[in-house]
Amino acid sequence: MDELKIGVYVCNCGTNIAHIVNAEGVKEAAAALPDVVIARSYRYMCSNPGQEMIVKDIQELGLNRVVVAACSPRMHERTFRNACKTGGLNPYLFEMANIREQCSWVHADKLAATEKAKALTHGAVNRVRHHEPLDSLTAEMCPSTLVLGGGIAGMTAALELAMAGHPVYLVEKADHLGGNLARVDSTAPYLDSARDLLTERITHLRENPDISIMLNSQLKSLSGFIGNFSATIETNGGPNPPERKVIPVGNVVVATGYKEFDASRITHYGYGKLPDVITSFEFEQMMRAGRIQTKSGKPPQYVAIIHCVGSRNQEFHGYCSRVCCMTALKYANEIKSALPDSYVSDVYIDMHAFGKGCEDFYKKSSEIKTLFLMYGKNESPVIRKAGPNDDCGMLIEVDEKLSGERIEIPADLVILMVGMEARPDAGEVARLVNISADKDGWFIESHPKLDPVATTTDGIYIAGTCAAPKDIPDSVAQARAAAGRILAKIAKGKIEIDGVFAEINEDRCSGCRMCNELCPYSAIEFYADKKRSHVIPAACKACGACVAACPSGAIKGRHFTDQQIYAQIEGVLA
Amino acid sequence: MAIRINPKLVTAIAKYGAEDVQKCYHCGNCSAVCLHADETFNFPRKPMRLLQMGLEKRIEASLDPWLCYYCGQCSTQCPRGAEPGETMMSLRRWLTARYDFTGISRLFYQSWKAELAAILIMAVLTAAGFLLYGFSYGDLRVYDGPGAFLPSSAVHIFDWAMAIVLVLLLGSNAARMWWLTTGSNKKIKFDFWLYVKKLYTLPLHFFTQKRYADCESRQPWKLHLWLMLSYVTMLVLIMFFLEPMQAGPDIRWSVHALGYAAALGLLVTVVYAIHGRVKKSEVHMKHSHESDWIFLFMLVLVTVSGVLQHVLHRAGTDMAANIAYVVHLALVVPMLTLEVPFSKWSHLAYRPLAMYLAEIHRVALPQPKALTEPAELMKMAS
Amino acid sequence: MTEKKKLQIALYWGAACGGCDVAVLDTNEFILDIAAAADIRLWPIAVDGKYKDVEALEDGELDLTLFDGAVRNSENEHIAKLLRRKSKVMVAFGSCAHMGGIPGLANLTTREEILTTAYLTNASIEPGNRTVPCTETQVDGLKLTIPSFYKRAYRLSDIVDVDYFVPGCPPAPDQVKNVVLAVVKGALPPRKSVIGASERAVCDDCKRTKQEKKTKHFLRPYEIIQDPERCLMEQGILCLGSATRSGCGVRCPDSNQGCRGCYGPAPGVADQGAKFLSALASIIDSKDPAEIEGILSRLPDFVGYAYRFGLPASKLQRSHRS
Amino acid sequence: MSYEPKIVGFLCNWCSYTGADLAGTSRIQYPANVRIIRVMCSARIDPTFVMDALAQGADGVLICGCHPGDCHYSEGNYKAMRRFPLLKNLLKSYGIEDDRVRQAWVSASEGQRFADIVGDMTERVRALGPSRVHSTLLADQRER
Repeated sequence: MDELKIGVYVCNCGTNIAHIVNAEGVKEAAAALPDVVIARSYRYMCSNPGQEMIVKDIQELGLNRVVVAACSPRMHERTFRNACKTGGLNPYLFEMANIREQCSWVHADKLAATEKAKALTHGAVNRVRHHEPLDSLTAEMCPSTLVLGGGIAGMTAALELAMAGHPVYLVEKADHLGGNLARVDSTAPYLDSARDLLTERITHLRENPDISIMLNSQLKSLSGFIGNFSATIETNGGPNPPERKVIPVGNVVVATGYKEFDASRITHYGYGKLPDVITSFEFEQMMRAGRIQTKSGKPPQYVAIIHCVGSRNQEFHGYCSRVCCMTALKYANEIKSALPDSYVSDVYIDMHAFGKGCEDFYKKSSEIKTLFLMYGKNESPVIRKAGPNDDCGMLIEVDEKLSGERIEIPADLVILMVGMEARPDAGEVARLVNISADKDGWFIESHPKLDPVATTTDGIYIAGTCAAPKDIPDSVAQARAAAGRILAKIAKGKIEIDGVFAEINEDRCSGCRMCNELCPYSAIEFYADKKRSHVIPAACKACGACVAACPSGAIKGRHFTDQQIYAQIEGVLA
Repeated sequence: MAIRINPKLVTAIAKYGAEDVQKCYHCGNCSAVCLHADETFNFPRKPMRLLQMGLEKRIEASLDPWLCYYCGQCSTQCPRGAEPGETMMSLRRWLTARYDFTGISRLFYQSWKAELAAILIMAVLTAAGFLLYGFSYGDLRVYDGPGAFLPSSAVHIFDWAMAIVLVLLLGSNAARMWWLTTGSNKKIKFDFWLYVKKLYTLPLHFFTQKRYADCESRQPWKLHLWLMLSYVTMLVLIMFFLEPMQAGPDIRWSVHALGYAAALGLLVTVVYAIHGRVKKSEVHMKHSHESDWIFLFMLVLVTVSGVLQHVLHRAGTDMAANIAYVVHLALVVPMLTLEVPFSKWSHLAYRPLAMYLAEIHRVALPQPKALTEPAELMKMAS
Repeated sequence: MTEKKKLQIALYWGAACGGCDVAVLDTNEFILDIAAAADIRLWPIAVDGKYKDVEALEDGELDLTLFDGAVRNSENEHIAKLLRRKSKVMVAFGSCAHMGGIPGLANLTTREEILTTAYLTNASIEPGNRTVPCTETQVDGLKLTIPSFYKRAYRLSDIVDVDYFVPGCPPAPDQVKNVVLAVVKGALPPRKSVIGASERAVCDDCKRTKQEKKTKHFLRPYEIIQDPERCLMEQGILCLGSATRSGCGVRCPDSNQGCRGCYGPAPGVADQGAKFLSALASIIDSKDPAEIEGILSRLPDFVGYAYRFGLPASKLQRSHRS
Repeated sequence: MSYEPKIVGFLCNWCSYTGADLAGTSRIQYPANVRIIRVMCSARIDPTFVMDALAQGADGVLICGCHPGDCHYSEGNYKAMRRFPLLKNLLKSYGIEDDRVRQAWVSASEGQRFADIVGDMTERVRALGPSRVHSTLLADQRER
């Protein structure tokens, strides 16, 4: 290839860099490096004049490599790549040295910081020599979408997509739609009927011709990549043997929901032993049946509601399940209106009343004389049978935080607000669709703040409580957001694939298949006939696991090649 | 050892006035704004909590409600409208009922009809008694001197008899108060000299109510003080100078001047109070329990009838004066016998006593340390 | 027929076992063709020739030198440089010359340790004999010198400019033919290239079927009855084949032994052992550090295994103990 | 002038490199001895890189990735985790001191942790003195 012409630009970032790092010194050191034809330092490289400087040099000095020593590439790599593009240079012929976040901002010793900045810049210059122009690829986008889970989130996402006229496959494990919402009587804080919400959704679903609802069905395998997945669905329709169906889909919405915490795991609540200790879902059943009563059929005089069962407790789940507080208040209200002479004790850790109308709901609940009792994290109450002389069935012993007293709460009926936990099959689902789950089993979003519905696998989106505990409005919002993201992609028609991915040199690959199992995105396929492995660019996320592992050096990690990294090592140590 | 809570108490206390207790979510603003609350006597928040949880024994043992003069700051500041001030008031009523071993007090607070009935009966009995006495020993047309219908000497003896009964009743209740709050408290060992040393606080708070003066607005304190002093003045005149008071018809300024001042004080302050409660013009007047109304109206009637019999006597219309006098006695006797030991008026004894005992608690009880340093708070939290 | 000048060749062994020379003989009848077609000017193991004869040659007079063995002492170096000067084509012949070979493993110890073991502590030393060779000695007033023993072993290419590499321990006989014929025909590949080996790893020529790989345990060959059809790695038997240049004819795996890596790294691989490590560890089927440690503990002397033939060619080349 | 160790740090883009950036944005100070090289995932870190860095004169090498279970590529860091003990075993045979090469998990939110790790490692490597690898290899060239 023609001779290298490298331009190096050292940013002062106002004084952010220059007050510690001697930018001029770094510039001069860089200028002295081989192949560097121009080195400049400037106040703000990311500013328009700064970028224009690069564009101008590319065009006038014919630079074919550009290095900017400035902030973190996570901050401005894209900015400068675009500048290169504008200058007519392939954006991948650019490299950044991070002399702000990892230099001027973390070191006080000016000399040492400057030396380090020089080294990092040297590394970048060395590296950029080996950069190659890369082009992004494009692939077709299949307009149909697979939605996993027929709960409120799944149904909403499916409707949103279908209403835009795109085919949707709604896969539900159970024999009916509705998920956990179908087990609920009414919703907090406005006490609307959950049934109404569901019937509205379900009727629309059934009416819509673009939606094929697959009940008693599960995803068995998912291959391919964004825009070009092929999903195998197994339907287990009662007597007749399970049938498998392979459907082509462009995107997948995972809305598999949650499972409630198993209250019997907390032995001192006596759930399963004391007949009148029930879970929130069992109470919902009572409400749906329309009668609040103890096992002996009597209406309870004292009702106690215990919050955070399995949540916010190091022994079980550290996180907050987010919906229990308002649900508990809902119960307090329902009980008071059904049994005005009853006494409701609400035993909580903290009252989480965020969200519309919830603080008011909390106030309202105290106005109806609900007795709020606070217990401490990790010292949860103990429930025992009451004595013959007590006017109640059970006694709950607990350290009450607001009074500092150790108290006994009378109760005839105890409702345990069981928290949410990841479904036992969450790990399996994550494996099937190639997304990751955190330590609690919740699926991980691509960015917790900026990209809460996408995952690190293109074309796979998450919605509802499979990502984290959520209330209905949030689940619905996330479902619609996921649908929106997919619609945008479908509208675009084609998908663009970043030029950075791994590629296998077939002349070097010996078909040892060491790499096949390593890819988290099953992007490596094996051609049995040729005895060669091959990377599907669109499916590859460029992590480089296979590149490092290929024993015969046949896999090349584009933009992170061995040569580039060796050169950088040499540079930073020079 | 865990103590059993009683969710029912909150409902029960409503009869004593507090209806919003359960709205409190313990932000602590009330205790923060209260100038009298401190680490030892942390009210209104703490008593409110005890009340919410129905820990009656704890409340019985607490002096907190009596240390509050109900300036109403807490209620104004409360973000939840839980009316801490009124709750303190209600707790005072509840405690009064608790201290009273006869149970009459509980009856009165829970049913104003009962209270009213008791007053009527008492009035009738008194009237009957004095009329019988008058007609058998004197002449309705004579007000004072020989043959007087109700000779002051006789009334004087009656007054003293009644006073002794009242003091005994109130005294025994006060004693119960001491026992519940202090005597029975294992942590406070009896220290005679301490009681002697702190004794001065009793009259101090009784006559000055200086703590009331510390409250945010001083106006209520002035009125309350005026009312109280007028009342006491009148009491002293009646108990010690009844003869000179009744002698006439010419006015003896040496005693009457004071009498008029006291009567005026009583009238003005009570009328002001009634007006305030009707208009709900101030925080501490927003909520009025039936017992408050009965108390005020009795006081008004007593004062007016008293003034009336005096004026009629000076005017020389002795017969009218005598009738007015009987009416006056028929009002004042039930008021004193029922209100002082069993109702609102008892606080004239309980409050100063509470202040006195509080002083003893401060010395005798281990003082909780004030948590002001954030660092310490953090330590507590972790 | 006109007198065509015969091919001038030399063979030399540095720090070597002689196996490479035997490999030359293993070309059977072809050796006769060589003898007929070429003057063997130096071949210490087989032909009588003196260094001074070589020194007497013109520079570049030799057409081909096959140098086997690592460079371990001053004599090796001297002759290497001499032959380099005298020959047109210098070939690093066999694993030792190519990568340091078995003698290269000595780089994990020090010169002192080696001499102590060989001349003092070795069981076969006759009692009381404390003779240790040293570069210079006085005997009856005469100064005797022997070549000096270096701190470590070197590849031939560390010492002189090498034209071609013929890997293998030893190189397969037909590779010898290929080289000689190539020189005769003048049909040589670009300089510095590896002759007689494939661009791919051994697996490419290995007959065994290969699946996706995940392993929970490593076995020594005697620990299982192995399936001759299936990839050895999948059976838990270490095999360097995937990290080794092919060309040997899959001799070891075909005889149910894991490949030992004598042909060196595949092209484009900087460090054979490290690369194999990377691959091997990646396919371990565990996420538990303790379990991983356990699985790896079944690999005694990993360095000796991964760098059996290439320690001096590795990134770190030798022990760096103080 | 006292000896200043040179440490090469290989950081995964998503957790550790971001964590190091966070240390920057939060102005958490740490020694200037570490030279950071960004890779997309700790699984990309070829053991050869570590050996190369040592051969090129690094006194220490630091490998950082996401905490186990939190990998952006779901399981990349486990691959790094599996390679590391074997790499250490190899380096031991090469006579490289234990403290010179270290693997640590640093999440995107652990700027302070990253700073602490660098601080601690710098001290350990300083205590070991300069690495002999580079100098020995140069000396070997002189021997010939």
